[in-house]
Amino acid sequence: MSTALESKVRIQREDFSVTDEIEFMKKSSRNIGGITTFLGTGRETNKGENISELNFEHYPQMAEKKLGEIREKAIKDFGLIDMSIIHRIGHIEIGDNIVLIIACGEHRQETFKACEWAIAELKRTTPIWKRETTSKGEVWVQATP
Amino acid sequence: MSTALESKVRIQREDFSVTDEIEFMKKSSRNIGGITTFLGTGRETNKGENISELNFEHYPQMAEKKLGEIREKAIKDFGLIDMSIIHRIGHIEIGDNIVLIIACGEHRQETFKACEWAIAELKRTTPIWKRETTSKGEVWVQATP
Amino acid sequence: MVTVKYFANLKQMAGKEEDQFDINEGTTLEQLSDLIKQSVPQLGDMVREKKVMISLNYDVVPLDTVVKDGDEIALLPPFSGGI
Amino acid sequence: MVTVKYFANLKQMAGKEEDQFDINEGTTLEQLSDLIKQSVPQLGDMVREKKVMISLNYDVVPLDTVVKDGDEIALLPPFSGGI
Repeated sequence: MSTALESKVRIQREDFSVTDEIEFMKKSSRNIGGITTFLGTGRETNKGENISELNFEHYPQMAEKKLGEIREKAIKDFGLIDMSIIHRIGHIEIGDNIVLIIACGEHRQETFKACEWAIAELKRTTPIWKRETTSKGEVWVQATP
Repeated sequence: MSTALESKVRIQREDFSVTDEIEFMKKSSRNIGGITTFLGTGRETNKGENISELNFEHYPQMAEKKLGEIREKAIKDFGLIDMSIIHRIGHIEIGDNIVLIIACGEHRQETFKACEWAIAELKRTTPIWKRETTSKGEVWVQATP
Repeated sequence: MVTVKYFANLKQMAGKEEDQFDINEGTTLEQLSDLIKQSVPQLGDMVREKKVMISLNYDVVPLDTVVKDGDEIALLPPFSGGI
Repeated sequence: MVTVKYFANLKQMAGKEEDQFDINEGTTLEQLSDLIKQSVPQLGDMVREKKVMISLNYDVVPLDTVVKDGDEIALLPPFSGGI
């Protein structure tokens, strides 16, 4: 687990700065014209249930490996200049940042497509689990297969 | 022309902070789960031509009006929680921020759609013009109808 | 009297930012283009030939739109904002 | 010997983070589930009934995959990362 800006796929407890992450990505090329960013944040309600806090747990090594695979496939399949993916774990308050995906391209079209694909792929393939704290206690989200 | 974070559609000379703009938008609601951001930046080459700098000019009042219309239509048509649109004018260096669109929703799907629609609509309806400085001099982009 | 503003390369062609014209009641933008032509011949033609868009009080409108005293008109070359 | 890790609610069910099992050559994940069942009955059944995904050295694999000494296996409940 690295929290330095050196790695373009990271899982970390600490918050991140969207501006810093974008500026870091801009260094990849002087031909970036479009940058689409997806930021997931802690929502107060889910399916009518009021949430007071969230906790994320991941499978170390496998989660980073999957994020790396998503990044490489996105760059290749969508013709991006670069992509970064950062996911936080541990305790998350309502309104806090959870996940950030930055897709950089020469033109905007491919960055929208790649960013949207990457967050869906992350949810599908990356071993990260969310626990919601509600008035009824703590529940693992989608814990029942 | 306002540069304070008070307005959610702005045309300004100064740079903006993506982080600050996102944090400002988060105050709209505690039910934001997805934030899609499009950031347009100055690209070094366009159609094979090397660009040393860009200059943007706008039609004051009309440009702000059109951005306001885009924001309102995006919120309504895509069911967003909120949207902001900021476009810089004046001198822009390669790599600099040009335009920022932030789409906030409960879920991610509508924020991708709305953000992609909004940047296309901005290009179609908002009276802003780009002048590129190349080795051949200054050229207004798409200046010939 | 109406104001006609010129932007981007049209401002360079006109060599000025705007013109002001006295108009008769019921004047359309198409008729106004004759007055623009007297001021900047090239631009009057571009309006008639629909090579530029024309806005009236901050909305793009068709050439048969009638203008009235105090209106703000602008000749708009194709937009190139965004990226 | 292989390591089997439990995550999220499966870790709570197991009451532990991982198990280690000695295996014979040619053991498949399906056969390994019998050993898991001896350690945590509920989890062994969930593997057989495909109610959890199973990973081998950081990739999700089918149950007929053969494991070897030193492998890292994990039982993975449905993911809920992202938002």
